[in-house]
Amino acid sequence: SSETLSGANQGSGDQGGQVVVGSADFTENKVLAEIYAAALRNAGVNVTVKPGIGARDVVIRALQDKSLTVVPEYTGNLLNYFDKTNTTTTSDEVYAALKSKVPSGLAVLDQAQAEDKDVLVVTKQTADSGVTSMTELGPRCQEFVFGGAGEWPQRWADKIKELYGCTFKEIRTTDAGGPITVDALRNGDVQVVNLFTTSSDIKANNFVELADPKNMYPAQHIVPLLRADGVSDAGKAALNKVSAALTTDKLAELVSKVDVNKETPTDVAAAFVKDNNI
Amino acid sequence: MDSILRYLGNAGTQREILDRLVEHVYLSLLPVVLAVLLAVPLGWCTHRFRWLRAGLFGVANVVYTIPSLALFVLIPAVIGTQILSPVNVVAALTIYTTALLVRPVADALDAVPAHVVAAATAMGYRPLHRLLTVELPLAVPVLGAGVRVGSVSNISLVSVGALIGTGGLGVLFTDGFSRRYPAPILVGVVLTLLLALVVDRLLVLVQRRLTRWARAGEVTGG
Amino acid sequence: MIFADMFAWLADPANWTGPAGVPARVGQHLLYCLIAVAAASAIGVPLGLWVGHTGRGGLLLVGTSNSIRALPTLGLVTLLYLVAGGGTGPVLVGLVVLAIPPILAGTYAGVQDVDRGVVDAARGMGMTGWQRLWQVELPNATPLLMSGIRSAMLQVVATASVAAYVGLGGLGRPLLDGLRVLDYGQFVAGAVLIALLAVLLDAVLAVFQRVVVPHGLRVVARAAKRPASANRSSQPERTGDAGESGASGDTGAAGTTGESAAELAIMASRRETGGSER
Amino acid sequence: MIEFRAVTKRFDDGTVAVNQLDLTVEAGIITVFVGPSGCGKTTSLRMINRMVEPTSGTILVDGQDVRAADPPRLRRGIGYVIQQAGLFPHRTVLDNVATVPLLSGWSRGRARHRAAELLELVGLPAELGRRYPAQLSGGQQQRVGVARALAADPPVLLMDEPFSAVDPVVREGLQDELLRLQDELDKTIVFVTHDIDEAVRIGEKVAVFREGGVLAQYAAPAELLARPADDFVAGFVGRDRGYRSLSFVDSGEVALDQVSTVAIGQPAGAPTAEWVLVLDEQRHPRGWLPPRSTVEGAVTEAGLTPGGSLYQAGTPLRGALDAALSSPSGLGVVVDERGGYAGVVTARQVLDLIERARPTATGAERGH
Amino acid sequence: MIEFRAVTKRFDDGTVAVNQLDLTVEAGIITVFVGPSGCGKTTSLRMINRMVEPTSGTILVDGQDVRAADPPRLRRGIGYVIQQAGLFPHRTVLDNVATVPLLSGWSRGRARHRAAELLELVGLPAELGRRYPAQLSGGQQQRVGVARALAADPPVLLMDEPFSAVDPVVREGLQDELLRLQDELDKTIVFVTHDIDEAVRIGEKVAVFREGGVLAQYAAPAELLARPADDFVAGFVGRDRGYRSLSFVDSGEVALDQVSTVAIGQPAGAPTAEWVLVLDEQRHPRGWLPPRSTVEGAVTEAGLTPGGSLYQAGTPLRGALDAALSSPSGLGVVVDERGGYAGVVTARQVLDLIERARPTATGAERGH
Ligand SMILES: Nc1ncnc2c1ncn2[C@@H]1O[C@H](COP(=O)(O)OP(=O)(O)OP(=O)(O)O)[C@@H](O)[C@H]1O
Ligand SMILES: Nc1ncnc2c1ncn2[C@@H]1O[C@H](COP(=O)(O)OP(=O)(O)OP(=O)(O)O)[C@@H](O)[C@H]1O
Ligand SMILES: [Mg+2]
Ligand SMILES: [Mg+2]
Repeated sequence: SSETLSGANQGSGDQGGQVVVGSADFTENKVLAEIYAAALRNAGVNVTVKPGIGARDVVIRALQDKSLTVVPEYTGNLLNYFDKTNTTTTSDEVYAALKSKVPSGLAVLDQAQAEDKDVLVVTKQTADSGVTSMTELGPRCQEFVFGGAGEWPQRWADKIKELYGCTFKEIRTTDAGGPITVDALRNGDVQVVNLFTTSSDIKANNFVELADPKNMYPAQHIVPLLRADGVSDAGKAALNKVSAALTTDKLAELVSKVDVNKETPTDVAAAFVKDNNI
Repeated sequence: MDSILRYLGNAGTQREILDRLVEHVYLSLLPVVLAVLLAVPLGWCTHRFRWLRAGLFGVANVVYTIPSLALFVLIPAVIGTQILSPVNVVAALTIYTTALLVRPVADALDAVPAHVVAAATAMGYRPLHRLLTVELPLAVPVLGAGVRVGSVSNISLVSVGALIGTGGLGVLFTDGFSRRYPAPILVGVVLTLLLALVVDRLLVLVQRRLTRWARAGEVTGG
Repeated sequence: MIFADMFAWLADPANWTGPAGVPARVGQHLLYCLIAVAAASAIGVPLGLWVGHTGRGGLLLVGTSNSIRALPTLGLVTLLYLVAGGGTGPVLVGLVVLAIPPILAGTYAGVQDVDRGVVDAARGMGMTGWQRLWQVELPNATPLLMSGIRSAMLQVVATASVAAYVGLGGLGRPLLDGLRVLDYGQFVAGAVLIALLAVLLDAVLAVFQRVVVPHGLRVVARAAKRPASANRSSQPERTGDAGESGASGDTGAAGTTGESAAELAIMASRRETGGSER
Repeated sequence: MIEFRAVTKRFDDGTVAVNQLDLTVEAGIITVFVGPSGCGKTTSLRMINRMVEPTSGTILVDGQDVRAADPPRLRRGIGYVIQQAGLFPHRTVLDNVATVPLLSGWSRGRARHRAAELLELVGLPAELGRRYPAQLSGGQQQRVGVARALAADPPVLLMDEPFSAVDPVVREGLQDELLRLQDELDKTIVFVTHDIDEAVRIGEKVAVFREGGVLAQYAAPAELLARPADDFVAGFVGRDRGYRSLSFVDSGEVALDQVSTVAIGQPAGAPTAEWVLVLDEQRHPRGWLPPRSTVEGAVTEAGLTPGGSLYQAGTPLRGALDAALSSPSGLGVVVDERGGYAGVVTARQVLDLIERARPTATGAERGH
Repeated sequence: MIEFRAVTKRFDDGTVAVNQLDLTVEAGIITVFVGPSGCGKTTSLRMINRMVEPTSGTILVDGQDVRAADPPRLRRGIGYVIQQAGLFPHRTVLDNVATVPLLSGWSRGRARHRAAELLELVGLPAELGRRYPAQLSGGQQQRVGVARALAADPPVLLMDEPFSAVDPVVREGLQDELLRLQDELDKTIVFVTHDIDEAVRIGEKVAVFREGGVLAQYAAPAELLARPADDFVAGFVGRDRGYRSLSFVDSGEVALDQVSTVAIGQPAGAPTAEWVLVLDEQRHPRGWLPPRSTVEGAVTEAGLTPGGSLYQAGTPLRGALDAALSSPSGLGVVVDERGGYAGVVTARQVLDLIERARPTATGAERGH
């Protein structure tokens, strides 16, 4: 145990005994960050949370310049970030590839079963007109305006053309699965949008997720990304326990508690940690 | 209303709001202090060397046209601070506020009655001494007004920092927006306004203390 | 380095065409700004003229409008967005609110600043209230009024980027999108385009100001700049007579932040209100 | 004719600026309101054109109660000139002057034509019309202010310290100009000043106000200097009032003495026991040769004893006395209208004239 | 003693403000620089304490070239008073006056004590020390300005139109005050004004400048009025110079006449053919009863003919002449130092005295 203690001390490293958990600027990530923080606290680690930082690029820069210690991440996107040329898509391949591509100084822990994938979504009407999968979407893309985050075209425009032969009439920047995107689809400003599988908006609006038979979007399991020397072993163990307890349904429920029931991420996280004895 | 009370009812939320408020205060006011320290020498230069005027005011104008968000993000790239460091916001707002204050400082110094300055010179003041003990105190009414405008607009500008995660109360806006939850936004807006009003009142009080002499004349209608 | 990225981004023809191209973004940005400043002028100028003319409630009104400067545009726009459910309305309202204080203050100060003797003479020669307002107070208020408008325009141009945050276009787009992926080239290009647009609009307004400010007032300004022997002898130890050289160059710049002087005059409220009965 | 009947003005803050003023300003002359600062001169003046409304009492202009008139219309019929001229900085001088005619519905051409005439009348060159007020000197601005007030040819002119912002020399010029104009125009002018010198110089009647807006004395200037109603007025008209009052004592017929004269360039002749006056070709006095002075050759300008002030025959005795007192010879030099030598007077002779002009005061003549 | 030796000041824009000035200001007296606007008076003054540096030439203060001194240190030894007083609005009156002592390193207590003394010296009540300048009248501000300049007891005092911003009555008071102070202090004072009246009233020597910064005449005031060096000076000293020069003619022994007097509250007695002077209990003149006037019962203040100006015995003859000229009876009332009736003079008597005082000008006395 003296080892663990010294490990903890070591881990706190540059942050002066502090582990800083960061999150991107959307609900799910914020909830996950709070869960990590709660778990770490229970493991005796001194934690602060810095939620709502923004895009991945900023978050990772922040990890690298030691502003942050841990962030909840997504395997597929993270892998893609570290290795643009990568083509693997299944859960295990992605996780394996990710572990090997994480730059030195950073590390990922166990991935959770819970997944929050990118998914293309259309309204019920559009679906009823015969678009229920990306394969069906492909030939009709010309009819549709797409809405998604600013970086989507760079990442996926070529890919979707290659796999499904889809070229949208127009690609419009909305936001990363936030209210703007949802409103745009609802108003009919756009017909196809990129959301995330745990989004509570999909059910609430009767939107239809398009199947992705060719696995264009890679697996996106929740995984803690951290500074390798930033967290004690006890802390790491706690984070792994979180991953073990997280399922996709559970995650969707947590998100909905915050987004729909307007509970706070902290409360939701505390309840989760308590319920799962972490 | 209900939703606001519910929102505010949560202890965690209260703590978060308080933290944000404190952050907001120092993010917005520290730059004002720094800017005054910078703007006084700069303003003095434009007052003293009139040919600097066009140039320095021009630069100040251009600085003012740069979107605040851009400065928040560019500053770490330029001065090498950590990307999430509050220093970035402080530095950016310091630049803005300095740009805003240079002119009032110059105007205020210009407005110090020439005969008072001449009298001070004739009594044997050295230039720096004269600046500190005669010209600056007399510039306080105009300068104070500039500081008030600067601090109020800073208090409103800080929230843009929320887009990069360092926005004081502004984080309540992005949070509320992403959750379609007006309560935090409303609370954030109201707190920002209140903060501005309180700070403004305080500045007025400070200014009044420093300018008792200016009101002395009003009593006798001078 | 950053600027090299920026030039690369700007040099890419793909960034210049289509609905997401620079011309379209500039057009959108310009439109928001022009509408907002026009609307704010339509509100602020008559209001400022009126309180300036009657002298009643002026300080109160300008004081109040000054405190709405503290209204964070981002908060206002997101709140309005949620209430109104999207559209350009929220952004425009946010920008109008931003633009009103300087315009109102400039107009009010402009009218208040008119030499008391001049107003008195106008009354004494039998001008009615309206004639005085139109023929004397308004023309004499134009320099400060225009400073107010120019200052409002600068702020609006810089702030109109919030439109992008609520899913609209304009030059905030490259700024926000660049920020999401830390694409400095795109980001800086956005910032520089905004700054350029601001400078350009200010120049246009400066020309407009030359047109609307009566020639006689410019003569006054010039006469004031030419240091009278009294001013001059106040700085006698000054070697090299800087007075003359300074006077020539800064007419352009003078107006732009002249606003500050105008409002400051008000905030400092050195002028006594009241005075003779109107 | 302007009548104040029991006029009182109490401002909202309780200041009584004018207190029970009864005064009749006669038509066709200049009446001056004078008094220390804050004594209600401006307030009294501004009640005439309803820039200020009286608290009680009545003001009649040509028998008409001013309250019956619509203020803007009333004001268009009354010229108003103020200290800083109050010119519109955004209009050319010509358009400034044309303002009231335009307000009264004249055509632009006619108004401008009239304005040009008026500029000439007040002695300004026509080119100035195209300038802006900021391009004029203080004195020129004041003239434009007067021209503007005269533009609609109003029978009444109110002037509130119109010349106090210009320097003494220019000021005297403007006063002369005003007197010359008034000779031509015969307006009813109410002129406010706090300078008693200006008041007695310009006014045919002078109303002296004291603090609290009370009329202290209302009389012709000579009367004011000779018989101040009380200590306040006596103090206000100041020292030298005896001497200054000579400005109002006409010389009548003065029997002039003659002295020996010599022209510049001529030989001085033999030394005498008398002062010799030196004249130039136009017979303008240039200086004196003292008694018993010997001049080699022709008299030149160089060696002369400078003369005193000159007295123009027919003007008030003040000048005659000063000429005598300032002359090194004790002989005041009298000149004709063209400045040519006419004779000399001694101080003693002037005193005799003053004595003769002095009214034999009787009880009946006592001041009010 | 301040010496200007061939001093020229040409400003950067080419204006020659002072041209080859040679002038010696004597120690311990008031020397006045006078001249029209822009003639270089201020510039000359400011070169003494190096607020302006001469283009060429040398200025010596007590034999020391001013260029050898460190300017701030030099200035602390030279008092300076300007038109608008130039008081620091943000400091109390007392602290304003204490400024130079504090600059020179005195302790705060000692400086304040000195300041309080000086306020008393210039005739201001001690309570005023706690006020701010804006709470004082213009005249009081000027006094504070003078006190401040005197604070470090400098041997030299420069005053640049110190009284021109206050109104004429207050101004005269300030001038008297200055003369009284100078009697006590014997400073070397250089006083700039553009008002020739002020110049001759205050100065023991007057330097008249003409445009272009040229010295036109440098003489005692009486000399200046009596013998202007040229037409420019004659024009500048203006009309009335004969009368004004009487300010410099001492009365010597005046044999006073007496008139019948009556005290207020006493019965007037039988009517006579003479004017009767009415006095109050302190024997201060209150007015006249005209010849043959009948007064029922006791004489009251009410019905009197107001008197003329009063002449204080021993002061220059200007006052005596004015008293005679302004008196309704033709008899100038002469009072003693306490204002009590002393006798009467006629204008004729005054003329005799003037005549007697007139120097018999000879060729030798010409010019300056
Ligand atoms: N609008 C006002 N409200 C209150 N008091 C006023 C107002 N206008 C003038 N007064 C006061 O009324 C008195 C008379 O003022 P007025 O301007 O008529 O004096 P004045 O004789 O013209 O003085 P000055 O020579 O200084 O111009 C003063 O005490 C002044 O302070
Ligand atoms: N700093 C300066 N630069 C250029 N010219 C100057 C400067 N100061 C004064 N002058 C000019 O020098 C001349 C003399 O100025 P100065 O102020 O000495 O005149 P003055 O006799 O004091 O006049 P006034 O009675 O108006 O105060 C004027 O023509 C003035 O315009
Ligand atoms: Mg007045
Ligand atoms: Mg001067």
